[in-house]
Amino acid sequence: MAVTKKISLLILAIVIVLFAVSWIAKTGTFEDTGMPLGLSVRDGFLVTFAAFLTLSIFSFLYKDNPYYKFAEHLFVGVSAAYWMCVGFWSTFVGNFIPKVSEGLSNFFEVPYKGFDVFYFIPLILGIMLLLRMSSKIGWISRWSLAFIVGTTAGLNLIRYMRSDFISQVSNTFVPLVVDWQGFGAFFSDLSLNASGQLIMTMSNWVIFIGVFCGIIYFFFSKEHSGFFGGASKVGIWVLMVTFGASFGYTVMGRVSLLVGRLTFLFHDWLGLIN
Amino acid sequence: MKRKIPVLITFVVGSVLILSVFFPPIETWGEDFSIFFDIIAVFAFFLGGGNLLRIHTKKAIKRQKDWGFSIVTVLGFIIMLIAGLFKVWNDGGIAGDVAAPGSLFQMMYNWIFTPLGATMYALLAFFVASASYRAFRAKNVGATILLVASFIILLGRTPLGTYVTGWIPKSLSIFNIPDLAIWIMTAPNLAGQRAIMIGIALGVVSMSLRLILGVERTYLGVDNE
Amino acid sequence: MMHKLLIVMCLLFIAGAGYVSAEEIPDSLKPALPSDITIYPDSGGNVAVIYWFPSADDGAGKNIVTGYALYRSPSPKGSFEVIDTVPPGPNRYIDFLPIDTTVVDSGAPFSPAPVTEVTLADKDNDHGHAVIVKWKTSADDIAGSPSNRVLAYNVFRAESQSGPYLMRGQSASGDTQYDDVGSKEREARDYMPDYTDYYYIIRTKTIEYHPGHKDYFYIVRSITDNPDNYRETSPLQFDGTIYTDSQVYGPVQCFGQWFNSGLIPVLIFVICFTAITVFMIFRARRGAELFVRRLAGIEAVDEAIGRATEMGKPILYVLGLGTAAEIATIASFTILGRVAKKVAEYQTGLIVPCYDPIVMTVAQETVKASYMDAGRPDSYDENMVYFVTQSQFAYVAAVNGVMLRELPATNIYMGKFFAESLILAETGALAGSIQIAGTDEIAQIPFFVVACDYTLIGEELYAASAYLGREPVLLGSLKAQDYAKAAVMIIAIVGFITINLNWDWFVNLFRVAN
Amino acid sequence: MSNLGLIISLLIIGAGLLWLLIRSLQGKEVERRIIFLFIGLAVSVPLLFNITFSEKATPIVKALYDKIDNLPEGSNILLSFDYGPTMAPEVQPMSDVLIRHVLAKNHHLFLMGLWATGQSLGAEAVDRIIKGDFPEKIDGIDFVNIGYKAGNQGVLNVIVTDFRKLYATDVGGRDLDSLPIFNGIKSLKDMDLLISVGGGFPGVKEWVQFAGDPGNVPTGGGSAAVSAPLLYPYYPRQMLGLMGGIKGAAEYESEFKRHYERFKDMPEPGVKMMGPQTLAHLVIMAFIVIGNLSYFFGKKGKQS
Repeated sequence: MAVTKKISLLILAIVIVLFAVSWIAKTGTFEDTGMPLGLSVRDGFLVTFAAFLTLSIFSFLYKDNPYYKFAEHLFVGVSAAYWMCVGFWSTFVGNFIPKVSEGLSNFFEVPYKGFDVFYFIPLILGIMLLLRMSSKIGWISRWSLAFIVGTTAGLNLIRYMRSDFISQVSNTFVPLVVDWQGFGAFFSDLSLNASGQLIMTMSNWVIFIGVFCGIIYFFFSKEHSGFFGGASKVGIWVLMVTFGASFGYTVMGRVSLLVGRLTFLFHDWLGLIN
Repeated sequence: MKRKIPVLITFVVGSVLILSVFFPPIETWGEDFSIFFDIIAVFAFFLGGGNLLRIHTKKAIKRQKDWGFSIVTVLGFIIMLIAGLFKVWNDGGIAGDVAAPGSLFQMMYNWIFTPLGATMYALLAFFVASASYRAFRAKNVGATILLVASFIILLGRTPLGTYVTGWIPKSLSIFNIPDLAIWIMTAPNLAGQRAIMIGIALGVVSMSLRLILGVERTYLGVDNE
Repeated sequence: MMHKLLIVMCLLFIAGAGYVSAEEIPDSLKPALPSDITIYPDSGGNVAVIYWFPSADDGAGKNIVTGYALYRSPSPKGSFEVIDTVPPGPNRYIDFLPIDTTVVDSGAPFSPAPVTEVTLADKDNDHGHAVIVKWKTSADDIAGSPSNRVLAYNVFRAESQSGPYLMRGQSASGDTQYDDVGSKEREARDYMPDYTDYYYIIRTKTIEYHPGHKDYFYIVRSITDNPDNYRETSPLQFDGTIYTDSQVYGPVQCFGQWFNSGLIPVLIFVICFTAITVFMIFRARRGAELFVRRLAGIEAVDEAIGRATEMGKPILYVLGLGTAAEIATIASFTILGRVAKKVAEYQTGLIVPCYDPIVMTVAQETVKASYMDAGRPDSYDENMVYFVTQSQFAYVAAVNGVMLRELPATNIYMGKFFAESLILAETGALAGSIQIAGTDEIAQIPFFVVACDYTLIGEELYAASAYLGREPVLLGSLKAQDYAKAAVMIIAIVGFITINLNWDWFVNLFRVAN
Repeated sequence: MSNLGLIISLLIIGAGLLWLLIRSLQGKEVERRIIFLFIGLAVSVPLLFNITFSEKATPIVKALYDKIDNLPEGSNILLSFDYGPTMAPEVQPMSDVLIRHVLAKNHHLFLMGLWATGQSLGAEAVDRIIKGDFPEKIDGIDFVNIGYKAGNQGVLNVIVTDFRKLYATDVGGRDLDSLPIFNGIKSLKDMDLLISVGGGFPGVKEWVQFAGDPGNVPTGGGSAAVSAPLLYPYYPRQMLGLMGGIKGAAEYESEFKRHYERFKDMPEPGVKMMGPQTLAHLVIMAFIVIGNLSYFFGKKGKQS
């Protein structure tokens, strides 16, 4: 126990020394660009601190440790307040106040848009939600939940029916044979462009059968056996292709993010690359 | 009473919004209700922030495990909140943009929030590698299909695919890895996506209907009525 | 020790960050600009009409606007000279342009043919307050040709035949239609009342100038008593090119329709689906036996709770990043209710970190209810369900921490998930937990499939909530969903056949108009 | 010097993988941290030693490129910044090259964001690209940034019928009506092309569903690789083109540079980022192979 404590203190000491060195060095670099001392000290600190936080998160890959815990807890506090402030200024002051109170509009210096009695609905529902904190009349908060859920249900029902369901179904109406020009031409061109009829035709078949079997897989009220079982098996295979392909396709984006962070460390902080 | 009124509210609000789509005179109600939801959400921030503060101050006061870190959370929260609500060092005063350049709020956003978020996100690069190592194994037909599809796509996303299969004549270009990768993305992948999408659309419609009709109401909890 | 040092560093940051500088009049104290500024030529291009609506601080708001100053310059970056100052209130200012009369106009001046055959009609399927203006393009408009000298059409509207006409908008050359959509709000500036006569003029604009004419730029400034306290627009272009006005057309009135007939296909689908669902629910209520296939992911839940009890470790339930206004989240509440009930029965620990405060509220309610259902209200602890933060990655950072420190036996992820899905699932795998996931976020399903032990794919998540309830009404709605799927498949086959026979009418049934 | 570093690092990665491969033939599993280490190396090495490859536009990217290229000068194009700083490394190259292309074609450019973070990213793009490469373009005449409004797809619901209902001013606080670029622009329906660059919610999908579809406006997008496959079903009927991930950006950059002599020296973050990508992909593929080998040989070992 005593040994591990010594080691962690040693690491802490090293981190503090490195932090200080980086702070001083970065201050120097900023000053060289003609920045006043005060600002250089500030920005030197900010860059160093951001780098420290970056490395603290990465250290999680090795194992959980106090630096990760520090970064995690700081992140939670700062981010919770961030969204509260943004919500307050953009929604509450931006959208709500101008519709209910001229005095408050003037106080927050936002243009008053005329009194709208309907805006008392969210106000009342919002207050009802806060009543949750009282155990006696906490049940009234369910009214606002009911309002939210009703809104969600109403909007989603139509939206999904219209955009996802009807559009996707009609997109499945595809020609069985694309642009027929005789057998010779059909089998001789196996390319993936407008001239490759075989591939285009095959794509349409794959899409049609794939969607068909995929939907069969999602049948809940029928046992998956016989023809149904076979089709749902094909369905799950099609889904597996989808999942494998999506996964492989995503790797690139994830690596980009790491590139971004390493660029910050190598360029903005250490100045190794330009 | 405590349960019937909420169910009634859901029914009325849901039905009205469905109808509003079809009737031009009230078609903007959907917009208005969306704005209402955002406003209610702001009130809920108080619940959230209160809960966060309560849990972490309690932890700190009771000196529970890792209590020191709870202080970090509370301090971070309070400082950011003050910076944002009072627009500290914001040249624009009360009417200025909350994230105006030079303000404390923007500084903390740029140098704490952003690097932390971006780094957490960047961890994914490591996790896709460990997940593919662990999970892409030819254990059965389904797993093998998963493995092969992702391998072809991975190849297609690099110039390596072109080097390996670049010699294939144009008329057989489907066997060219980058083209094959696109084909997988646009045909079988699309089919799978579409099947899931249609299923989800039906699921959402059905679930919404259950909510509006009041047959699904776990979200209300129960009470001792 | 370590904690304190870290806190000191945090404070140092705050101390190091201060820097203030501001001397000018703060932006917030400056007067607002006038709005709806439009500038267009009149009298054959000899004058510029500048129209504006008063600033919000003119007679209202801060009420500090004492007038408007107008500036003009031949170039947007040139030196602007003041042309006039006008008192507050709405205004329509006519500026006589300094036309250079020394330039001799050689030959007959070009003048484009006006548009013809203008038709005015109320816009269909809307709430009113909109007129559709259609015309036949000017004879000089050879759209698509590089030698086309017609640039655009400006649409002007007035409430009486003699004017004043105000510019409403612009359409490109070759266009034959402009939708003049006004506001339906009575207090809005472009309020366009229904059942009012409107008259229209369509102006054909060219790209050429009469000799001596050119473009100008105007700046409009809201001024106050303090000469240093003003706000001005960026340079606004006055287009001095040759134009021809059509004759006056009208009157026309706009009015609302009470029903949007373009959405009839959607309505039919909604009605059919509702009817099937209600019918199946009634059938189920009357006691019809309904089969539902097994959902591996859901069956695994019970098993996993048992395992957690044996190991004496808690269960982590993550509701995802959805708000309470997300169907997936609502479905997740039902599953949470079931899990919480089992947990209460087995006396296992439960951890529910929340991303959204409203979701937290509902989750607390749900868990509490489940504990009561299980007859263990005393074991319910408010702190089981808590709020973390409403920021995606901060939330993930915290949940990761919970996974590695509490080492839950089972992690359940149900709801809306985004990029964090794999971070959570891989960290959970690292901690050795059994993982069960379900989401309708298509992009994230692959990650859960790869990294979790069981995954509910898309629709299965919604089905799970009905499946768990085992109530006939819920199963009835599942059955209705299956009928809808069967209908989809039949429609797909019919569509497949009709499109191959080139019968477009069937496909067109599925085109949803706006 | 840098070549030497490059060769040594590649040798280390190669030898390491070979060693793991041999171990896998004995049925041994690789520890997670070793995989992490290799990924770290595979990404850092090309970054430090700068390896790049040229790209060719695939049809879906070309479609978007051609649309912008073929619209008549002065068309109204709206670009929405639907991402945050965390996603910026992947999608910012797209918005950058799009801004350059739109302004190089003398179109009107409208910037906005459905993400709170999009507002400052838009402003930052104006400073970095427009002020740098197009000093002649005037804010309010050639381009405008109207910023962010809360409400996700609800914002689209509103501005598809009327901008002014939600947006009174641009980010500079100037009244929309005072800006010449907004002359005759009432709603999204007055745009000639909508482009959303993003990768989460709300994003391209919401633009298609809530703006492109109901407003009947051509809609295109740039998306993080993760959500791009999800958007393919909308192509080409509801969405005219899409840049998927950094590769899409790299393809667009290469295409743009090939046709616009003036920008041949512009930064090409997309193309540049493909170096680490290639190496990282190779390492991941190697680990998949290693994983399968150890699975089969490990299983055999247990059975015998």
